[in-house]
Amino acid sequence: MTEFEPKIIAFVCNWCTYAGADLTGTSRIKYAQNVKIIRFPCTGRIDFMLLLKSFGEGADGIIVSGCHPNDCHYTSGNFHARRRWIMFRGLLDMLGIDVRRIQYSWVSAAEGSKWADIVNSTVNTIRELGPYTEYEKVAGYLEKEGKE
Amino acid sequence: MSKIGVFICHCGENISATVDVARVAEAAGQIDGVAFSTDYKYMCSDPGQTMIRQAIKEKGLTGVVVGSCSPRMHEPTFRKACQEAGLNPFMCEMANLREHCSWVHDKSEATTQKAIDLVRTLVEKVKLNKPLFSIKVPVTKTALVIGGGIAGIQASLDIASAGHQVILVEKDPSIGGHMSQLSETFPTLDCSQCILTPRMVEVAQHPNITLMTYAELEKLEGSIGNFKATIRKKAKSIDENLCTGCGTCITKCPTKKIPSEFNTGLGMRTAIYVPFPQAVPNKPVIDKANCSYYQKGKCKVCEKVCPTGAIRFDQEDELVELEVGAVVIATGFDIMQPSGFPEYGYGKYKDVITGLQFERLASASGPTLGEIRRPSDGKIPEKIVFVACAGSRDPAKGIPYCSKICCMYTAKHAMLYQHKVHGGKSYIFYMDIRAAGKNYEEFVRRAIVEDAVNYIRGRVSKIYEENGKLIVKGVDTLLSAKPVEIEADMVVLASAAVANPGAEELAQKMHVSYDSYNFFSEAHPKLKPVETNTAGIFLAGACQAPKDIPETVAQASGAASKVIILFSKDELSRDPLIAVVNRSPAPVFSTCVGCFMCTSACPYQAIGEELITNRQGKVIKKVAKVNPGLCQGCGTCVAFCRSKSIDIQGYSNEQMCAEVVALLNND
Amino acid sequence: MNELIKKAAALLESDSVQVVIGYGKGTSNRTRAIFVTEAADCEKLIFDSRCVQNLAVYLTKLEIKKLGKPAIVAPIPVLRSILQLAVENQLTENDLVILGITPESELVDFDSFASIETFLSTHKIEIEEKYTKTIAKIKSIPVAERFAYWVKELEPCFKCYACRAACPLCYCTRCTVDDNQPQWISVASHPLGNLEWHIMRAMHLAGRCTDCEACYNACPMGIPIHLLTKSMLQDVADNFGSYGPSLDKQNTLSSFKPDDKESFIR
Amino acid sequence: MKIGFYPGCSLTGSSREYNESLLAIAKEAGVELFEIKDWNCCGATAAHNLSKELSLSLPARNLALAELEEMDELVVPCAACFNRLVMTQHELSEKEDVRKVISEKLQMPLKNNVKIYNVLQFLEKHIVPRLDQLVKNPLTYDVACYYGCLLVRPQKVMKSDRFEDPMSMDVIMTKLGANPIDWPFKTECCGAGFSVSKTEIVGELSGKIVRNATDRGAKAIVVACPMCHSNLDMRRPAINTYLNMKMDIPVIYITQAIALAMGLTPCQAGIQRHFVPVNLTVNR
Repeated sequence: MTEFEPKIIAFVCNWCTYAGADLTGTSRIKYAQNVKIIRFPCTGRIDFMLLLKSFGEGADGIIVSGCHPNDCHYTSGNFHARRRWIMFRGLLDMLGIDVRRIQYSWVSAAEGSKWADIVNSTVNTIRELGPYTEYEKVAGYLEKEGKE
Repeated sequence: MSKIGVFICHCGENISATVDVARVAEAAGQIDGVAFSTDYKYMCSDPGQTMIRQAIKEKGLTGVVVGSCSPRMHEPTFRKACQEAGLNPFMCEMANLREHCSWVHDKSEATTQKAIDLVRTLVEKVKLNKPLFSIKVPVTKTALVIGGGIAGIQASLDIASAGHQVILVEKDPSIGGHMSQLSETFPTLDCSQCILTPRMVEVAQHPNITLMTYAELEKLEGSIGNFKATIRKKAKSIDENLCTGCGTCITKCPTKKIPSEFNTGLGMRTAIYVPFPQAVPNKPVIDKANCSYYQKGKCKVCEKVCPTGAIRFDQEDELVELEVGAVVIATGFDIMQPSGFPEYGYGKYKDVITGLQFERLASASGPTLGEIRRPSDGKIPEKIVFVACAGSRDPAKGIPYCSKICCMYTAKHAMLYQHKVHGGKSYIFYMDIRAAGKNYEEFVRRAIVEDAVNYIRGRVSKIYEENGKLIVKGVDTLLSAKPVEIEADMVVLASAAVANPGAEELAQKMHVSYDSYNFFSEAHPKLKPVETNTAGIFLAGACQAPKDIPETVAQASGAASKVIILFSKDELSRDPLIAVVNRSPAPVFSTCVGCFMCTSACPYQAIGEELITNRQGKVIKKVAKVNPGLCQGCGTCVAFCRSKSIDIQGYSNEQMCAEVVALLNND
Repeated sequence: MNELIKKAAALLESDSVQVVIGYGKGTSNRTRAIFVTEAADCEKLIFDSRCVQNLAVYLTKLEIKKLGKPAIVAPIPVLRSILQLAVENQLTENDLVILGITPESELVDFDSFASIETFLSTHKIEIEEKYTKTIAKIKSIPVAERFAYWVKELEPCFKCYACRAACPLCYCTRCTVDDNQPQWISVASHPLGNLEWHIMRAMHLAGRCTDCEACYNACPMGIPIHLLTKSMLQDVADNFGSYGPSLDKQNTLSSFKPDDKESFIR
Repeated sequence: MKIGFYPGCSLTGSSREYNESLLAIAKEAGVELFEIKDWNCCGATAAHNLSKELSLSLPARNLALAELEEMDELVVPCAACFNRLVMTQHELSEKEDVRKVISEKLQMPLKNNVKIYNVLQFLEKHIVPRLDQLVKNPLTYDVACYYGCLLVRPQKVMKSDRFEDPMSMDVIMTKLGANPIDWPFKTECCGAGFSVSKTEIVGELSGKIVRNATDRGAKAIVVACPMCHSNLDMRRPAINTYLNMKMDIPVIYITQAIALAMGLTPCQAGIQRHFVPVNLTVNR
């Protein structure tokens, strides 16, 4: 059996983490291929429904990353996002959705190596947790595969 | 039905070395709605762009995805190419196959597969893109320059001379900055003040420049072309219109023992003071923290002696709101206090001083009138040791970067010492001599050959006092390779250049990025060295990284020209990536229910109310409305809206959802 | 409650309001909401311990709005909802008469929303111990089993949206669940659709819910969805201090403090 | 909380007084120390020149033993042992693959999570908070706190912000009533491993330390490393030869200083074992 390759989706802010991930590239720091980035104008824009959607679509893990507190390009989007994440995380935890599968982080445009660290450690965490079969069952993915 | 064109770039070999670009192009061609797909060596080159333009015309493309470098690099390039071919520029998206894929992964199937996933994701997004049109905003042709050192002075003069209004804000009582503290300048040894003060006077007299000294930026709102700056004018406690700058108050002020900031603590000043004789404006301020009247409630000598009655003890800080179109940050640098290096004994031994303090000692206007005398007893040092890299290039305890100016000023210091103290002996402990610059290497050579400065390649491990001498223990790592001990009379530490203590806070106020050392970040390390990531805000001088004077002046003129270019137009185009509240057919009109949570969440006060009325003019509904002039497109409101009634163009709910679905469904 | 009837009748007679929203006799031993438009019908108004429906939900309903200016019989849970609706710009003081009822069943007048807030400051939301215990117990189950527990609990949901209809704070013109551009939530009542719906419902009530339990009372399948909102109320209190509606406090989720604390962001 | 104790070879040989005084003050303060059973050589100073793996395995076995005995903390008084143990811990925590290899070699589980303290860190945490009650005979003289090299280095592991001018021992001595002098030789080299092979080098390097401490009025040099102690105390004849004069200043361990301040007998503190006689009642 081949090693489990988690599917991880990253929701990142254009001004900090996206640029930080660009710097990871410019610095040629290697990281795992499992994480793929979707670019947002700001963490404030990242709707919790999209995180939910990701699990529904088969993500094993999620990274949400933006500007450090006080560094938001739009003043306060990250502060709003932080509050939303605190509440969302609490609710998911109550519902038994494994909160370890969502990694939140602050990665600035200067933190290329931190981005690589976040990606690699998240990939490791999700690898250890294994595929999110509980959610897939609920989402009907295994069922779908069975039919085919 | 969409007709999307996909263009995969090799970026020379930058992408193609680890990603099978042909496969990516082939896979993209299989996606529903993709009408054309190809790969090419350099998509951003002229032939590459032509390829895109031709495909748009020939295949009638409705959208374009370029799989190449980061959109932060070339999005404008490709959007422009699309526009030239008649496609709305916002129908073009980029998949980041270089920074986010080929450069961070080894060559493998998984890397190629990731590239395909990224392209597919953007294809699905672009299918939902809508043509957008730039928003026109007027430009306020006034520039705000923050910092009145040589960088701010040069930028102000350039912008003002082009015919635009400039507001120059300086936190200290006088403009001049660090350059006014310097003695002579390398590599010509011309007197710093002699070349600087005429510029300072020019600033004061320029009809287009409004000078605000003893003032700081409190708040900056708005965006390129239309910023609103709030300046705090700190209370100077004098009426500037009445004060003639006669200086009587300064002579009579009884509080005389305040270490002078300008003289780096080597001289004293009074509580009412001008920092230095050539100050601009040459009018005093009262340092409230040290004034007897403010602290103890009595004195008022200055008020009594002032011939024009200009003293105002009841003056308060004043907040001034300004409309400006562009900002130049020129806040300069600070020097690292070497107290983190207890082995050098700075702070413990009076005769261990910093390079900036040496500048004051060597300056003709300094506390010793240019004679090199040691602070402890005023004796002329017979042996002097300079320690280069005192904090720089020291990841363990100092800063990892090179402060750039120290090699040159240390050579200059040693040279000045040799010129002033005949028969004196000078030693410089150094790691490397970095003298890259016009006539710089020659200058260092002169110090070594003509002025007999002893360069010792090695580090200093300890400085301690014994029998009235400073014992400098170090090592000579060159041929002799042995420990060295020098009994010196004075030691000068070339302490590192660091960002100003307030730099981080200022950056946060202005929403510009800064690096891990708190220097402000330029938009691109090579091609946009004076721009910041925030449009309309530019950088000049050492606030971006340590710099010497010529470089600072060049960058300041560069920043000024960017401002002048901006001001050459009467209106600006802004990306239309802003929020909009939806509209639906009557009787709903909009799904917005008017809870206005978006209004409280908006950082820009861009969301107001709109009353929907019927034909009789009766209000049927109150809904949110986005002011397109104020909205910056962060999308915070979008994530808040429970009924999804507000959406952001270019990052719409549908687009982001499509991206999520596409990214995760690759089998 | 003769006093209530008298007062309601007077309001209608003087045409100060056109409708009184109150409690009336329902089937068997239950009460239901009634909408009295004639002074003579005010006799039908009752108030006793059986009156648990949250009448505030009708204040935003288009059908009721059409009847004219309302007066509303408002025990504590209704008052809380009214205050939250006021915070969210859904009510204005002049367009509403509040017939407040204290826990001691005494009539109380409110001339402004601020006076409701003052009154409620001595009647704060408290989560009963049996609930805090249940929530703590659920949270102590290993995560995978907890998930299984909820999937099972949510299984009977057939998306009748009674919870939404009963909640005074679910007043959106169009619910996101009905939005299909994009299709945020699977419409079918299968496990994923149910889970997503209840997560979204709870999140949309985060920091707004006034703990009236109308959703739970309305659920025909008795799904303990109120545990979700109660758990979030606790989270609000733990992370951001107090909960409960307030006119000068911003909503929990549309405001922030720069020093909000969390321990999970790297 | 179980605090382990790794004595290492010196404390069972040339610096028995260090061992005795440490155990005496721990007992006095009511802190129980558990010596690791079956401990082995830390690998200093030669192992890392011979084999990288050996230089990691030797300390790692001691760490694994401490884990088996469920120790939360481990006190390592000898500076050389301490250095080997923390360096090993650091390297194994940085390199997961190396940790696995070493763990397999040892055939012992190795979580690598024991908190390792040198004597100063141990004193700071467990003894200093109790000193107020325990100091019965405050020391009243000037002392020179001498740290040497290994207690504060390497910086990347020790994370000390004052590794050129450490202060922790000075703080403890102040608490004992003594007056630590300000002097520049705190971290200068004592000659270390040349103690046996090149005694004259030790004479010169340690000689400068001893002379500077004496010149600045110290009545004793306080150390926390067996090697430093040997060089400054046992090699006093070589020092005297280099300086061409007889130096009397005694060299005591910080633990001995604490023992004396606590009112323990000189014998309990092991004072009688030194080459340079200790007569510290001079200022009283």
